[in-house]
Amino acid sequence: MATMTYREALNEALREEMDRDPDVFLMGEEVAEYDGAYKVSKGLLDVFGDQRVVDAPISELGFAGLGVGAAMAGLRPVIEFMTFNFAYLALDQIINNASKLCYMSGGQFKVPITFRGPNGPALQLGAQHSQSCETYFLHAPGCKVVTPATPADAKGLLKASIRDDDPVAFMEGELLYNFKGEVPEEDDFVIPLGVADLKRVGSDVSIITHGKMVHVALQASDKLESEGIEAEVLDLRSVRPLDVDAILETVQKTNRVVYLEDSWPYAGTGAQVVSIIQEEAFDHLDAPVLRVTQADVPMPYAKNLEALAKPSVERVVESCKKVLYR
Amino acid sequence: MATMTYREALNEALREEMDRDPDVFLMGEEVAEYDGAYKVSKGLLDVFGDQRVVDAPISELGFAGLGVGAAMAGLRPVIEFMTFNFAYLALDQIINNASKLCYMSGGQFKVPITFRGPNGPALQLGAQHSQSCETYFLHAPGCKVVTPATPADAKGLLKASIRDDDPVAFMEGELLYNFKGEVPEEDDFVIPLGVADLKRVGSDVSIITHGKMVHVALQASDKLESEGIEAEVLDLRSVRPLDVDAILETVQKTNRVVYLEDSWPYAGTGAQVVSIIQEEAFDHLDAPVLRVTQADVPMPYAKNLEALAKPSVERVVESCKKVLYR
Amino acid sequence: MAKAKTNTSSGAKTKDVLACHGVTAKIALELMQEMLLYRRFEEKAEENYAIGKIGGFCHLHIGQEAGAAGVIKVLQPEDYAISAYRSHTQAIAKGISPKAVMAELYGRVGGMSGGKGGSMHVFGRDARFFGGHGIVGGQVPLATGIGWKIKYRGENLVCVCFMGDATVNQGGFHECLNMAAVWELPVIYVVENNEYGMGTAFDRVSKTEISTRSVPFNIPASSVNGQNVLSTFEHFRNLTEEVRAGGGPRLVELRTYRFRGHSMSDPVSGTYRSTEEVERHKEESDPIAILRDQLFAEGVLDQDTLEEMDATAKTIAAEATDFADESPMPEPAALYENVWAETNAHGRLFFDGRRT
Amino acid sequence: MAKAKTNTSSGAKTKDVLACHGVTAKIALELMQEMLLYRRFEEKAEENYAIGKIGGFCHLHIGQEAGAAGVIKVLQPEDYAISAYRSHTQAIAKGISPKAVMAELYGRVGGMSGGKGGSMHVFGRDARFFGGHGIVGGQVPLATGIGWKIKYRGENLVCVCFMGDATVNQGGFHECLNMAAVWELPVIYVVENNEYGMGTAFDRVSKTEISTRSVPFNIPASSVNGQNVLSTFEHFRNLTEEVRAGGGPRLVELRTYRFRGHSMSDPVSGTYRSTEEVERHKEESDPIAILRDQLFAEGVLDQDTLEEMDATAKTIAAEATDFADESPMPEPAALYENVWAETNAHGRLFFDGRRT
Ligand SMILES: Cc1ncc(C[n+]2csc(CCOP(=O)(O)OP(=O)(O)O)c2C)c(N)n1
Ligand SMILES: Cc1ncc(C[n+]2csc(CCOP(=O)(O)OP(=O)(O)O)c2C)c(N)n1
Ligand SMILES: [Mg+2]
Ligand SMILES: [Mg+2]
Repeated sequence: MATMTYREALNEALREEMDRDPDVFLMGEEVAEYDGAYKVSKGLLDVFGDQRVVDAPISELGFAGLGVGAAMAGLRPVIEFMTFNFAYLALDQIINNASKLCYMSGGQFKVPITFRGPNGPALQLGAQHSQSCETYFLHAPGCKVVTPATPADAKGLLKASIRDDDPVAFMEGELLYNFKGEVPEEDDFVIPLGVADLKRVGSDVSIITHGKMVHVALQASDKLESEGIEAEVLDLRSVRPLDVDAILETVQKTNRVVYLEDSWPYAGTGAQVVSIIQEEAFDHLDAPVLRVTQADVPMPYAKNLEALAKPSVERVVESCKKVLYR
Repeated sequence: MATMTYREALNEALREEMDRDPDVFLMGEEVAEYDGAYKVSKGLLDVFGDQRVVDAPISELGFAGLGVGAAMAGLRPVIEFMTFNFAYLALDQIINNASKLCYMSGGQFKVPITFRGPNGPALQLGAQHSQSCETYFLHAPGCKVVTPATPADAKGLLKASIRDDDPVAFMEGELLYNFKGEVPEEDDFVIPLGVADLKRVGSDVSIITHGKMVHVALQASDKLESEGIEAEVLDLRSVRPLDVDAILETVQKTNRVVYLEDSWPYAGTGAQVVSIIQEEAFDHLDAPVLRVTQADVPMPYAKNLEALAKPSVERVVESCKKVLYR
Repeated sequence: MAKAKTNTSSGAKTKDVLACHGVTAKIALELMQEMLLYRRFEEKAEENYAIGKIGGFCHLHIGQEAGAAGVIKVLQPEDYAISAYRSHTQAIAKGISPKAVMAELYGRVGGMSGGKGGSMHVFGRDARFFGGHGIVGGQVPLATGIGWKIKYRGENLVCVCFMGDATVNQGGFHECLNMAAVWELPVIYVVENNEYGMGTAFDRVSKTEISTRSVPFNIPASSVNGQNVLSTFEHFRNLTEEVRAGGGPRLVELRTYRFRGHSMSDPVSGTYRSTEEVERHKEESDPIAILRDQLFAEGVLDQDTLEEMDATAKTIAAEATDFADESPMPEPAALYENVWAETNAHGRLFFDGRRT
Repeated sequence: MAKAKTNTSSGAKTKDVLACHGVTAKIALELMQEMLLYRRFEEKAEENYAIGKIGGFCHLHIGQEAGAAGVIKVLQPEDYAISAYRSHTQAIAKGISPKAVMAELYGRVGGMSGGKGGSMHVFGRDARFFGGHGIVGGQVPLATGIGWKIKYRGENLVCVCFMGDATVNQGGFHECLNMAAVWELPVIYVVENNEYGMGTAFDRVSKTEISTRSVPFNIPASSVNGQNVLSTFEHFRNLTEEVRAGGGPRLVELRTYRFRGHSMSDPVSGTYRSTEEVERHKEESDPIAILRDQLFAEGVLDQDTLEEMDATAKTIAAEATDFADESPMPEPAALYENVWAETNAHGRLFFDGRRT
């Protein structure tokens, strides 16, 4: 095991996949000369040159679509959105092209493209720069959505995403880049998409979550532990495809569930997971599944309001107690 | 009561609101000289002139955003998307601007804009022209989403949407334009947003739905009736704001629910409604809420596959029986 | 098409037209055969639509055939072409069998996209025809990406991207022209200017000529008579070689006219253009009639041969129809196929009761 | 700023500069006072950011002040201005009090947007400053819509839309220029070309000059030295009146330079530009120093007066800081306010436990 930051883990994954496959290239705003707005692509330009690490103009629709065309023609593009907040501009290319081309061509075209970048609320970035964009990518079938929470997951899942033959939206936690963790030193460490990870074992209540919120869930379980409650933390890791088996397993074990996410509640990932749970494990539920989400408002800038808007350890603890009727 | 088509009802609503308020104008592709791709704006150019009924270039992002700016400055634009399928191109303006401007300006700006046009699967239009787009508009807070099923609702809700001071996505059923129904002849017939309508009273099972699917629900209830099952059909009419009281009422009455929609299942409106029901009426449910949705695939063109992909009366009947354990 | 001008005043002008365009008689006759096929194929599609065998939106290229024939004729098989929804003829021109196109229009398994795409989404990966796209302008970034791949791999190829005149008002078009210019991509952006985007005349939504649209990117632009297939062919032959040689992207306006309604549900004339206007164009600028007159004048084609060629075209169109008629509907199981490449064995991919 | 050139060789050139630009001494001195205020205000913001009183992204306009002062000075109070995220100075120029801007940067109730917007989202409806937008290019359609409203109502007004050089590569920019041209909207699209979009030099993502971008729309374009506030003022005074008189839209390039990093987290120089380059610009093209030298040469300003003016600027900036320091945080209840205009009494508007 090596200790490294989430950022370094992503950088290693990119480096290894670009080494491994000459068809992989990275394109996005500031990814080359500037080393990436969040320095994820640091040093890659020097190693791979400006044909494979490419600074794009601020033309999200254009360069996302360029990636889709390149993928249809046989390359394996990694397209960085400086943040996913800017990807709304490219949504037509992502939904109507990347996600549907395989289907509407009767399977003739694979679209092995990875859209990646930071996602989710950060610190005081306000309404337009601080949102969790999963729903926009996972509502329509065709695109996979991956949300790593740790350096190891970041590395293993990014490598899997790049190798995947479908479009993948790889959503990095904007506040996780400096987060440190152990990463296996295996020669080729790849984590398959669609496999959830039990980040903490517990028997009283299940906190199901994904992305950055895994850490909030873990903090909440520490707090709960001190009150004698054992929470299980299931990290979905990819929210599409979804590891329904793992979800049902933890539900059947604890019979009480809180879904935690930093997206908006209305028709978010949590709503979908709740629907599945109540449909497939109705008789196993001892309480309704509660959701802890970002407040149903655009993200405010003011520090105190922002704190209120984001899911907090306290809210998770409270909801866990609620489903335990304590 | 007058009998008219859904198309005529919409046309009347536009006409009346434009008559009433000189700040209302209609802009979109082919809305003026061509009378609208679906002829909804027939004759309006002649009455109101080309400053108020405006043919736009094929620039969805641009003219949607133009509408938002005009709304900020005090007008009351109605922006037609030839179909909502094309609105993905404009999503940045809809989410990041229209839906957030009131909030991020601390309430200084109202954005009284109506985005309208046909939505949802039609007949053999294939993957890019046949999708239900509600989720993209309702996930982020700030935009209202209205989905009328009948000519009366079309008229009353469109008038309310145009008068509303918030952005509204007014989604017309692409296959409903020729559908005829009674429309009250009151002087000023307006239906408030956020009020569901019980389209059929029943006691055994609740079919909750919205938009075009209301008619499938009604057909299914006729079938069920012939088998001795009394289904209640609750038409949400607007899916944001949502009439949660009406939802809870019908759940508490029948204790069994099927949600029907022609969107994709994953993080759709139905998922959200299911989440609310299980959270707020957990103890009233005698069975899990089932969802009948469009198949979780891009819409295929082939007639037989398309029929399989769309929600059918049979699937609704089946699901109703399932929640009744029959 | 318009009657042959037996005693045509333009005879003098059309004389030596082949030499003048540098086109051999063989190529010219092939172009004629191809355009006849497109015409007859589209007429068949029209017929099949009328009797309900084809559904949904169906956009015909009738009147614009010279664009498909003249442009694609200059390409190598490995070159790429991509287009919007008015693309049946271009798909055939790029090498897809008329049968597979017609079957796709029917939504049958024998269609190029297995019946899943339909009229707007004909794809042929091996023929390097990359669709068939329904969102106005949606194919332009894809074409740019194909150009990127060609350059990335150092291939000696070009990509031709067809679009309509109204498409140049989409922002993505500009973003892509800029990128293609900055990275010197081998893409030829071809605007088929048929004067209307649906019911909107181009000059109602734009103040200038299409060829000015590439000025901000320093991309050479040109305009060619898209009803004269020989001019089109000649123009693109030269242009394509420039691009292939590394000359960077090009913008070309093909001046053309649509003889049918925008789609099958749109009347040919009435609301936005007069019957006279359409008739005049049919009379004066039918690409098949123009080529016929040219070849008659050159003496490389006579009425009998033309009729034979036309009969061949009709036969192919009829055979395509027969093929489509006989091709089965897709199996129900196809509904859940091809959503994903399905190399991923984990997780649940569908959420309406089906597991993979 | 660079030292005053006491014995400046450009003295001759700058002599009569006021007359030459048609600017009165009074206006020139006002412009100086305004630019000094912007400079001191931004320096204060920088300081307050450094000690954690301001959070998130914060983009300073230092070095580019002449654009805010010279452009907005020519506007009527009822005219509109709208911008991107680098807009504190423009907001102040359009009439918003420095206090309300600073408090917004702090996220306090006294801020123009009640603390909900932050540095990137300063709005002043009554001052007709329509933001403060964070999505590159997002303000351009809004500006076009404001222009639409002016024309719709037959008002005698204009809308100025500021954006950076990198913004011209967004497709929406082109869509809007086209619409503004077709409908002859009174919008002045002002591109502040500070040579970089974040770390990307403009010529790495574009092959031509910014002024060519409006050629496809037949919109007159011009370019002006955005470091010389007198030139800027003169240029816009004339231009604005043309537009106000119904001349239709305009595109203007303001040639300028940013003296700070892209945002507070970006170093001033290093990765994408050299320290020498920045220093040279500071030395040669500081808009305040340029105006100072001009006014010294004209004899309408001396060092003492300048220092007094600067003291005034510093006082206002300090008072803005005091105001912000004292302004309270928003009440928790504000979290759920302003999501909607809330004229709608029906239905549930929120879905996280709160009913309206
Ligand atoms: C983004 C988008 N907006 C609108 C439409 C509806 N639509 C289909 S074709 C068309 C006109 C396009 O005209 P043009 O580009 O000139 O091509 P032509 O049909 O003349 O070949 C329109 C508005 C669409 N398919 N996609
Ligand atoms: C759509 C979008 N893409 C990317 C960004 C990130 N970003 C913010 S500012 C900026 C550079 C813009 O440069 P320019 O337009 O020249 O303005 P300047 O900052 O120089 O004033 C970028 C890439 C964004 N905010 N929005
Ligand atoms: Mg056209
Ligand atoms: Mg710049």
